[in-house]
Amino acid sequence: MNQTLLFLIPLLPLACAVLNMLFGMRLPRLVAETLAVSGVAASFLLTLLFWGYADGAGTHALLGTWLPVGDITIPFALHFDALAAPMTLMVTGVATLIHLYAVGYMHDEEDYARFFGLLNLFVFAMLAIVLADNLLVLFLGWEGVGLCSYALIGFWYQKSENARAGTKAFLVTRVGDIFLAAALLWLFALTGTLEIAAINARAASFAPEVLTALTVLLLLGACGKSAQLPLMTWLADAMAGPTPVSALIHAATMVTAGVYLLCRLFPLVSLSPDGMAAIAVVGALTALYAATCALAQREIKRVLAYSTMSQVGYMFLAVGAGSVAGAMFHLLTHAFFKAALFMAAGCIIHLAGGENDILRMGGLFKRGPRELFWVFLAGALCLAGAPLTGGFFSKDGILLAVYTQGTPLFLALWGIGLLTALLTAVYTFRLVYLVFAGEPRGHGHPHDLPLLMRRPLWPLALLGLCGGLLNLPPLVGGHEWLTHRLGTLAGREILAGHSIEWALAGLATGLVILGWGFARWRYGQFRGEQENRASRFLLLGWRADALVDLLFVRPFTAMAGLCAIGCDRALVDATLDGLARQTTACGERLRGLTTGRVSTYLAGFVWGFLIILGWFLLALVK
Amino acid sequence: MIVPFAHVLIFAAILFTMGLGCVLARRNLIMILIGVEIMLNAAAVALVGGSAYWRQVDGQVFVVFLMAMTSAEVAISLAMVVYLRRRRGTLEADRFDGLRG
Amino acid sequence: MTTMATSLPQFPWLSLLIGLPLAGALLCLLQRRSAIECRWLALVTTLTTLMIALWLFVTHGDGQAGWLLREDAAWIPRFGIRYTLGLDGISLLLVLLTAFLHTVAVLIAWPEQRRVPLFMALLLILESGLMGVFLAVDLVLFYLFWEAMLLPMVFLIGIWGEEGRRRAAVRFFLYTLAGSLAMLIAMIALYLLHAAQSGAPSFALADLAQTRLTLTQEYLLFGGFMLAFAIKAPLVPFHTWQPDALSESPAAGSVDLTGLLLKTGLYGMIRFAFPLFPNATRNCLPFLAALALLGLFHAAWSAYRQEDVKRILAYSSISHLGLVVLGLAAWNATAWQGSILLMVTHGIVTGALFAVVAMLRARTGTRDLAELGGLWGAAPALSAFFLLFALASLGLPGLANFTGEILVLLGTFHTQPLWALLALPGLVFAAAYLLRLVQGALWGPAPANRGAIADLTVREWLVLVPLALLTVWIGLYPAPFLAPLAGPVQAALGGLP
Amino acid sequence: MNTAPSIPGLWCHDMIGSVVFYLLAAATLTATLLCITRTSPVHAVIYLVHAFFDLALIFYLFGAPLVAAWEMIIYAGAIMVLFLFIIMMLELSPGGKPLTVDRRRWIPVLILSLVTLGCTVLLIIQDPSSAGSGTAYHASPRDFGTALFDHYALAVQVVSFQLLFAAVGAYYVGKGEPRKRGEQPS
Repeated sequence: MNQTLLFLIPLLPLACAVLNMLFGMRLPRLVAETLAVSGVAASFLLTLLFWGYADGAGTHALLGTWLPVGDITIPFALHFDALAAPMTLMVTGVATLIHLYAVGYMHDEEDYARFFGLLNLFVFAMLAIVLADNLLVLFLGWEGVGLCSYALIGFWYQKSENARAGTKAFLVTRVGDIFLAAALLWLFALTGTLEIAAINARAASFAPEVLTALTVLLLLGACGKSAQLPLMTWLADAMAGPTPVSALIHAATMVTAGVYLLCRLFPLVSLSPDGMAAIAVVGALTALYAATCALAQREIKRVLAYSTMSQVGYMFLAVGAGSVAGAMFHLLTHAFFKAALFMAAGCIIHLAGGENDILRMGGLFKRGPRELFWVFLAGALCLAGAPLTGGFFSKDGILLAVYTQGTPLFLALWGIGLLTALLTAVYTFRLVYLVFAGEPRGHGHPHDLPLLMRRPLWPLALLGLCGGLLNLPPLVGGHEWLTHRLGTLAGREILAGHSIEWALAGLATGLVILGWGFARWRYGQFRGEQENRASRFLLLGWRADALVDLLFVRPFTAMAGLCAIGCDRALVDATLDGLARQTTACGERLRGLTTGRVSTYLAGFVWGFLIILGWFLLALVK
Repeated sequence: MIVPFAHVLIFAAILFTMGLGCVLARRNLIMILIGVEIMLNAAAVALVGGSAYWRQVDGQVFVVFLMAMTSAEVAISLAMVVYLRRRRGTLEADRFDGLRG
Repeated sequence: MTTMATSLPQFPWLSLLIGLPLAGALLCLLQRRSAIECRWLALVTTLTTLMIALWLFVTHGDGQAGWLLREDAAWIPRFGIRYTLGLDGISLLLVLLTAFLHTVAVLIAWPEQRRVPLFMALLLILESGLMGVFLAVDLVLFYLFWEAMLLPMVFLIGIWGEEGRRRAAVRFFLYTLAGSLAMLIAMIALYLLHAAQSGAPSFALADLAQTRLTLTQEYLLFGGFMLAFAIKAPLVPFHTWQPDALSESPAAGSVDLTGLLLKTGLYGMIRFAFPLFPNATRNCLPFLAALALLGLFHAAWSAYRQEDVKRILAYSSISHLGLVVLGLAAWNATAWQGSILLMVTHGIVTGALFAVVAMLRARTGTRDLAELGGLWGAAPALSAFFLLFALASLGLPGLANFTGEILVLLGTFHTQPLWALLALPGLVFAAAYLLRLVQGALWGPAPANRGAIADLTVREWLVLVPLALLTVWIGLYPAPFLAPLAGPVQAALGGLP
Repeated sequence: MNTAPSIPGLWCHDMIGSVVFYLLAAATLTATLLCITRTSPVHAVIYLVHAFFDLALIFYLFGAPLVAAWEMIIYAGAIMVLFLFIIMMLELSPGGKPLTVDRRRWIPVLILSLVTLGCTVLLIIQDPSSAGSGTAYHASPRDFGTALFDHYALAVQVVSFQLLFAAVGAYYVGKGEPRKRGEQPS
């Protein structure tokens, strides 16, 4: 087979997106939906078909030139390797299921063509990030997912808050993007190429300070997309979008793009110990921050959003600890169970009649479809890291990798990771209890869910539960398939004695049980939620929005006012108007000379004549 | 030449000055026009004198052109005087200040 | 440079590019009865011009340095003034843009009802003047066209503009005239200096570039030229005419003004100011970059504060051109290619945005952002185009502006990393004001008192589809548009530090 | 030709010519002075006509008989009469007063007239064209015509056009304001 056919993987969703955007509203609804789903499903099948291409060093595919920069031409090129292949498979697979779910979820939506068009476009952009051979194509995808995220968060644009949330997401992520762009410019200036493999190969020759600076720039770029500190404020608001969007973009794929970027450039990043430490610190702090916030949230999707942020923080921590395999492992399992959780949450909201507030839910175990409970529970167990689930193994791997680093900093981070694990168990089971236990507190009328909203949950929940098989540690008889698959890309090898591994696994299990016990004690019976200052602080995400508003938005607006009104109108325009007024005043004074009478002009004429005459006389005398 | 050329020029200059004085001092449009006529004649004197001095006929030819021009000018300006008298009822030059800025 | 003239007498394509619109304008004026005939006449004229420009682009766009086509004839030999036209890769792109945008402008102006023949004639005269500016190599000829394109624009604003048109037109006129007078003085001074040195008076660019000047003289003359170009571009302290003019002019005029007239200033820098005064240029580059950055941010901030949709776009225009100037100041082949490409794409994208806003205004009767909103529900196609061009304008990869911007940044970073890093936040700022615009116009609830809004008509599709196609095309495959620049840019940079 | 003769022309040897010139010049200046000081435009015009008579004599004295004739015919005859017409038509003179014979007012007129008359007689007796030996400059009508219509033919054409325009312009200005339609004739 021709390797250029690899381009079909991203281009099929793109083609379907374009078709849907242009003609979607004129096609029968079923055709538009089929087009959207089949485009993504086809790329999933193609990924399976091309799986072999990822062996060894992977396969390059060149479509054509894009941008000639001097003598160098930056092409549209793909690189399908061991890192990209599982990611591609995950993106297309999860996306296919979410598309199916979306067909059911958006059943009553009038503007379906725009929705599916954008969703397909998102898949294309995400695949561009995943498969990019050079940073510019990656940047194309990077901005593309931002755009789709923007447009889909604000999908229900009639409500201004939704559109505003989209704008916020776009702007905050774009702040991250400029750091990525800076890194891109710098790398191009250093190496004269943007090809990722070439950059990784030459990274060793950079000065240490340059490496650290580049790593920090890349980290900040990744933070924007992955909603890590300090660019995390947009993710919770992004839940304004339709639930399939939250599941696909803000849980499974786009928010992990930052992790993927760091993994892609890991050979470069890993050369800078300071940079690695920074990544780990950012990851750990975000994990803790988001977990605390999740404790106090009242909207089901916001709880999940903060949990996503927290889990992505774990992935950053893994990268910082040098374990690409651990990060990718958690990325994959997280994608599965978080997508399942979000889709189940969508069903729950649907059943509750559009009610978002978990304090007004409850009793769904008795009255809702039992199927939903099991799926949600499966997702929750994975999220909490209950033993033997996918989330358990992947999170455990990360904590092990951090612990084995051994430095005081990493030990502290490991402590934060453990604390976060405990908090995760607490808020996850809080969610489960509040939603499912007890008696109904809302006005939802239980009814049947469309088949398409129920069926896609199962494979994801199962994948989440069994995700551990992907990278089962030798401790329990596994072969670490993913680590072997990644080969040289897997990052640092983790060496730890069995006793330590057992001890850590036991500790993790203990924390989960502790968290579950606390949640059961506190939320087993609904006792209402009294609001105090601390919970309010956490509900507002540590008042980060207010801080950003104070530090950035207000100065920006003030500066805008200064420029538009202070400078342009008061300074430049006023100066010019003043000049014009002075000129007019001069003219007013001079107009007194023109009396309009012949005699005045004649007198002037004679005086002028006399002056000229006098001048001649003077010249004559000289 | 019967007299020194300078005397002719002085004569023309005095005449011219008189015309100029008339133009400047008088406010009646007719008198201003008369002043202009005097000035033109002063020029004619200088031209004829020059013609005699250099023994060239050209000076006299120019006097003829000057006369033709004068008649054109007088024709127009007198027509305007009539027009203004009809429109404004006065010939005081200072009453006409349509050009005032 | 002067020896590049081809030996065989060629068909005067360049004169045709200038003459054809002028002839069309005369025909429009001569037959003033039927507005419809005038529209078609203008359309046919602009389309023919576009065909010629396209043909030149296809046959000559291979990146050769030097003049691709040249016409030369004696004009006023006593002062060494010649009728010299020259086409190189840079002017080729701008000529193509001129021809293209004027075709679009005629289509945009199609529903104009007041004094159609005069409107079309002015539009065509403007095209002729712009062609002349982009083609003239003799300084006097350049100045002639430079002024010739000013007047039609003033009348377009002053007669067909919106409420504040008189003030805007007068401001535009005075500002640009002040600039061009400075240029005229500098031009004559340079001419006299050159004539005194060589004894052979000449206004030819190549001859004047040989003049030996002291540094002080260079600074003064460079300042004279740059004042004219900076006002036209506009660079920041001289920019306040532009939001007024852009927001008050009729739709076709806005497209022309932002797409082309502003480019003449930048083109003037590239073609005349830099090569004539190399030493002054070299010393002034940091200053120029500072002005460019100042403009980039100042305009972005100002745009964020505007309530008038057209003024937002006007300020965005200034902001983008700041980046163009930054690329020029970086003095690097990549950055220059990016700058020139950005000039072209900015013309297309911002022109398209102005066209869309004009359509919006025709439907809603307002330009006030607060009174707009919820457009997507009423007119999805129009809104989609709005969104597309807004995204292109904020530099989304895969759309036109990004290619230029990234080239500018790559090139600038290569020579002046700090400047490029300082310019980067501009990307966020651009997103801030453009998304505010999109948010206000497309999203949110529709105003209660607004009636039904029709979606695009066939004519409007005809206007927007070519613009959108070009936007995507340049975004994905800019090579054909970069190719003609390679040679000339190298040559232009070669003469200097 | 263009070298100025060092000795004044022939006519001066008998001094009569120069005396006549100074006399006429004095008369001209006096008449002009009287002209510009009159309050009545009619008187002013009459004094000016007198001054033109003297000027014509001076022209004759300078060997320009044709110009002298035209001075009389065009200036004194046509233009000044036109002035008079207009003055009278517009009733500009302070009229209405009975014509009282003020003797003193006749004195300058008489003196001027006598001077002019005397000079005229002198000139008739001493014809400058016949008297001298021919070295004095004298432009015959033939010379004059040749110069005018040969060398200055184009200028003549231009001037004639100018006269035509002036005539048209005077007609246009003088015919008064076109009455607007529907307006009552005043």
